[in-house]
Amino acid sequence: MFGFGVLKGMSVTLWNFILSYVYPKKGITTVQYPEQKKEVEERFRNFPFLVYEGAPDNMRCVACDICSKECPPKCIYIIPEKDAQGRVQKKPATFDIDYAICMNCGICEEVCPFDAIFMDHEYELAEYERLSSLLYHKEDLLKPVEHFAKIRPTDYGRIEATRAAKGVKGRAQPVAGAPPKPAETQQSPPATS
Amino acid sequence: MSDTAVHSQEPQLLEVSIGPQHPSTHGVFRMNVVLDGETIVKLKPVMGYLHRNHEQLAENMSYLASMPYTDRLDYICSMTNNFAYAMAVEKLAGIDVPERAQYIRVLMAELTRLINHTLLVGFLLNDLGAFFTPTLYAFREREKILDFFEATAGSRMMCNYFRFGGVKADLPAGGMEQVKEIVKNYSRFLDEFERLLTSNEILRSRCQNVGILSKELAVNASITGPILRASGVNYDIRKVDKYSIYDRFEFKVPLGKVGDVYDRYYVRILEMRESIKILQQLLKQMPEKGEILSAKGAAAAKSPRMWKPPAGDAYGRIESPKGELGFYLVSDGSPKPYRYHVRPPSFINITILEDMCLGQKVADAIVILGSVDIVLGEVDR
Amino acid sequence: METSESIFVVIKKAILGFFHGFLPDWTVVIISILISVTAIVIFGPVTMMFLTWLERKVVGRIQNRYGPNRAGIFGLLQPIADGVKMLTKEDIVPRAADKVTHFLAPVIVVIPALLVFSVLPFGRGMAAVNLNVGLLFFLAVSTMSTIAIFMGSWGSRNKFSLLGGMRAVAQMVSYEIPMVMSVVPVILVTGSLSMVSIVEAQLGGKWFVLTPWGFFGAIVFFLCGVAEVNRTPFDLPEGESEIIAGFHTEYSGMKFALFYMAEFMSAFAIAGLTATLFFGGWDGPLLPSWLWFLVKSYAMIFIMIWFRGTLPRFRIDQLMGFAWKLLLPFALLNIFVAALWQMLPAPKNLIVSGIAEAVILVIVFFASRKDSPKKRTYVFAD
Amino acid sequence: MNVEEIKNDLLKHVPGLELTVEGESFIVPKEKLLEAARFLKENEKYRMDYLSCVTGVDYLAQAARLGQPGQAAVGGQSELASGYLESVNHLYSMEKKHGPIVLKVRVPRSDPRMPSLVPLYRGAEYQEREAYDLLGIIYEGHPDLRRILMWDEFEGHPLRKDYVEEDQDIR
Repeated sequence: MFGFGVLKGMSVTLWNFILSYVYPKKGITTVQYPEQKKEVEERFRNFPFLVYEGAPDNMRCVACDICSKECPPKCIYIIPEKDAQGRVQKKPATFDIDYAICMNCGICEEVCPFDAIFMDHEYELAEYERLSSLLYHKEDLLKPVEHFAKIRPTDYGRIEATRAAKGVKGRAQPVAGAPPKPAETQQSPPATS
Repeated sequence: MSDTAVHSQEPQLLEVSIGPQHPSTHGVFRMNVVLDGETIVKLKPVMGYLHRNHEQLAENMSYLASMPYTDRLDYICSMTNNFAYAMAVEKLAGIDVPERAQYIRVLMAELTRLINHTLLVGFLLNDLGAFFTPTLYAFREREKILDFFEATAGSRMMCNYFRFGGVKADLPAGGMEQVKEIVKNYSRFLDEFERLLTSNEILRSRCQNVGILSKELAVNASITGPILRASGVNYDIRKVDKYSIYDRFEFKVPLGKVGDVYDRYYVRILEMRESIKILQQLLKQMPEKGEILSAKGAAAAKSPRMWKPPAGDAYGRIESPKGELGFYLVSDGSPKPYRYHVRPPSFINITILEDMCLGQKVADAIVILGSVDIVLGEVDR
Repeated sequence: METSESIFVVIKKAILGFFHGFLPDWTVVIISILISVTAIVIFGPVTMMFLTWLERKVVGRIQNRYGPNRAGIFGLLQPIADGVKMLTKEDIVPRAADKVTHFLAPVIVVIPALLVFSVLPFGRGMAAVNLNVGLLFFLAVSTMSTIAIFMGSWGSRNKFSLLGGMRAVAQMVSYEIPMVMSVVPVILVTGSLSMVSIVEAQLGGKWFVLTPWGFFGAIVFFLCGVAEVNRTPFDLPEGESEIIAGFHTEYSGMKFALFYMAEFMSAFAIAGLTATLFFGGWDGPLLPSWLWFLVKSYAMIFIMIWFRGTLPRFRIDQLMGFAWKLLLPFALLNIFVAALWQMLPAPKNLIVSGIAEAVILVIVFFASRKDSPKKRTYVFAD
Repeated sequence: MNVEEIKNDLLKHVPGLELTVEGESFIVPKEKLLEAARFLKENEKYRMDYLSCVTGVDYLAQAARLGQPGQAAVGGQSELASGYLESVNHLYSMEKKHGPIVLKVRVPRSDPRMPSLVPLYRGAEYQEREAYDLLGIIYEGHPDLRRILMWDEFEGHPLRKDYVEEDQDIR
């Protein structure tokens, strides 16, 4: 008979209607966003950031350009730092990521041999400007390694263990001698200003 | 309309362009339809509004770098897209996949099938005119699976999870429990879904005997996936090719008899139930620990730009939720694929859209399109 | 109790008494009319605003979400926010549109929707006009919205609008017939076309819905009413998944809001009429009469929203078939059953008409078996 | 069903067929493509009723240098020496559930015409249109050979290896 199937379907919707009042835990599935926030999973990845240890100066990145070349949409732009003699230093002078282009694939993190770039948990990045505001520079990208330890403790533990096994301590120490000093002098003006 | 047309005795045809901005063309798809009253006398699909030359992009970057782009083909089933691409590359380079990784892959693929079919049924009902209720129930259940994807792969939709020779990461702590919970509750949800829909007379009368696709035409037009099986052709690549470890699971291939929209709807429901069976067996069989990425694959994943598969060509295909998803790769021994071609199921499945729609009403055309299950990311690439 | 029962009547009497003190009699009559008109003109839009909120809320709850809950407590101010948005939106008229028709359609569509409220008895002695042909007036006026809808669809010069308009005319004209036929038993039994006397005939719990003919008559009437006001599952004229928005595709801003308003007001009118004709109108114990009327009307409205939250849409041929093949024969036979009920003495009539109704159901069931969808079996291959 | 067997059957049943076997795929001359496909489709033993994947590949002349499998055939057909377009068809059987048989056709880049498989397989319709659109292979006998993904006014074929992007100089 025409109608029983309709009634059966209507019983389902009525059940859900009632359930939403008497047992909202099951009956309501939405999250009231700005007030409530769903906890992101540890592996959640959204936009890369650079890691430093201690001071922002002491970043792990050595400007090897691997991530920039592997990045599928090519959103990373690196210029290594040069000292007074024009020799290339193991440190980026410019490290820009265009968040407007980045597609959160996480390949930069996977290919980085120095554990210097990781995916963040940041997802509230609304901006008025499409081009300039979403172009993140080195200063915006740098975050302490503690931040990484906080958002992804498991990965942090694993990576630190392999790093310790390999005997890497912080950033690869510059060769003793001339290079560190010009690098420091070069870095100091922006630090004071 | 000109005055002469008004007074002529000829049947007056109305030419309507449905799409690209239309609520139910599932994206930016367009159908140029000629109507006699409400009956369709001609229908020409127009596509390409979302074309981004995926194939050429892939030919200009390393093999691995295309992996995140495959997520964006059929953005509902990124896991199966990854699966097909990984299969093709493994075939090309001869990479083996470790046992546990195989299980994880099948787990992901079947969960994706659940997502896709649930969502499709929801969207189909939207096309039928239901006010989002089935869609939102579908979303409700999908969220749970997406949570699991997020915990495992790091992203909800654009998973980028498969690697050549395995998967990116092992299941997280508590991941197995999460899947068990999903699998346990899913058939209960399907029961609820069916109570809401299957016996509904409006749905039945709207869907039955609408858009019939004959067995012969379906085979001849290279239709694959649930649409083909709804027409009664027993062809499931999981059974035919027995790729990955599908030969270890007991499951059936549901077949329709008429090949109309209703069969396509119901075959999908039945397929979901079979998927749940696969998942249940899988959870029992899955090894507790094991490698997830073979050594050869790990080398490819660590420095993709240096990794060079041997010259040759390979065609890898899987049964994606929408049909046969294949990747045809030609390598010239360089780190970039010389030719990279996607055989997208939804693109080929709309070949016969006109044949199915002729003589039906406008409303039916929408429903037929909905039942074919296209995703424009995949059609246009 | 007494005061709450007749609070609106008392207020009106007080106002009239105030003016009666210093104004001539004929002005008092005009003021009396104006008070009724004002009440309806306020009641209509306010109901519509409340209904938009209620619909979104109920559908939201059906779909496991909250619905509007940001503007004001429980989102009650949401309709006002929507109204402000509508008013400030750009009014777009297609270049090729018939400007006059395009402008007039939304204006005209609201008029019948408001007019029908005048004959609805909202409570004891609370019908704005006690027309002796009230029911006929209601049915006649509510049909007028068809013209406005077709004007809108034709004037927009849009193919989707045209399709929607054609659907609307076909649907509304077809459903008019079973609707009127399903009302005939009520007229037959009460012997009056006046809404007030129809309600009075049901006083004391003798609601028509509790009789065999009234039960099925109410179902037929309600379904036809839902189709008349273009709501799911009969919302083909504006079936958004097929023809975008149907007849109001090309309307924006306040003009669109007027269409929307008309739709919701008619929905309420149909709900109120169903309550009046079959559910005893304002009759009921304890609560004041107007509250009873509102409770019953909102129960009907809830069913409409519930439909919307559950059901997919018919196809145009099935819609027509439903009206002509199922509802119309059913409504016609129902007249016969009502006649049986009226002619036979009290205890016998219940049994006889009950049996007659059951026979009709069986006939309709077998007659519709051919058209009704079948169960299917599926093969499971290896 | 191995390569040798298919080769022998094809040579036996399609008269005048010049067949080159390359790995798992068969390279047939364009004149004989339809015949070979019809044989494979209608023969009781094969019943290749399902054309899965149709696509094209553009081999520039220098591409052969990198150890391309196509090198051998180029030697045979002199007009292909300066690069060629290849159409790749993967045939499966839904009835017998076997496959694939890969049929390849090579045509010179200067005159990329080859017969369409649409008369035999409806499924080739959109895929051939796509190959025409992106690679410029002209399928003769196709009922409706128009651009499908690019817009009608578009010039050039983007998947050809010598296609120059309009904005290539802009970084």
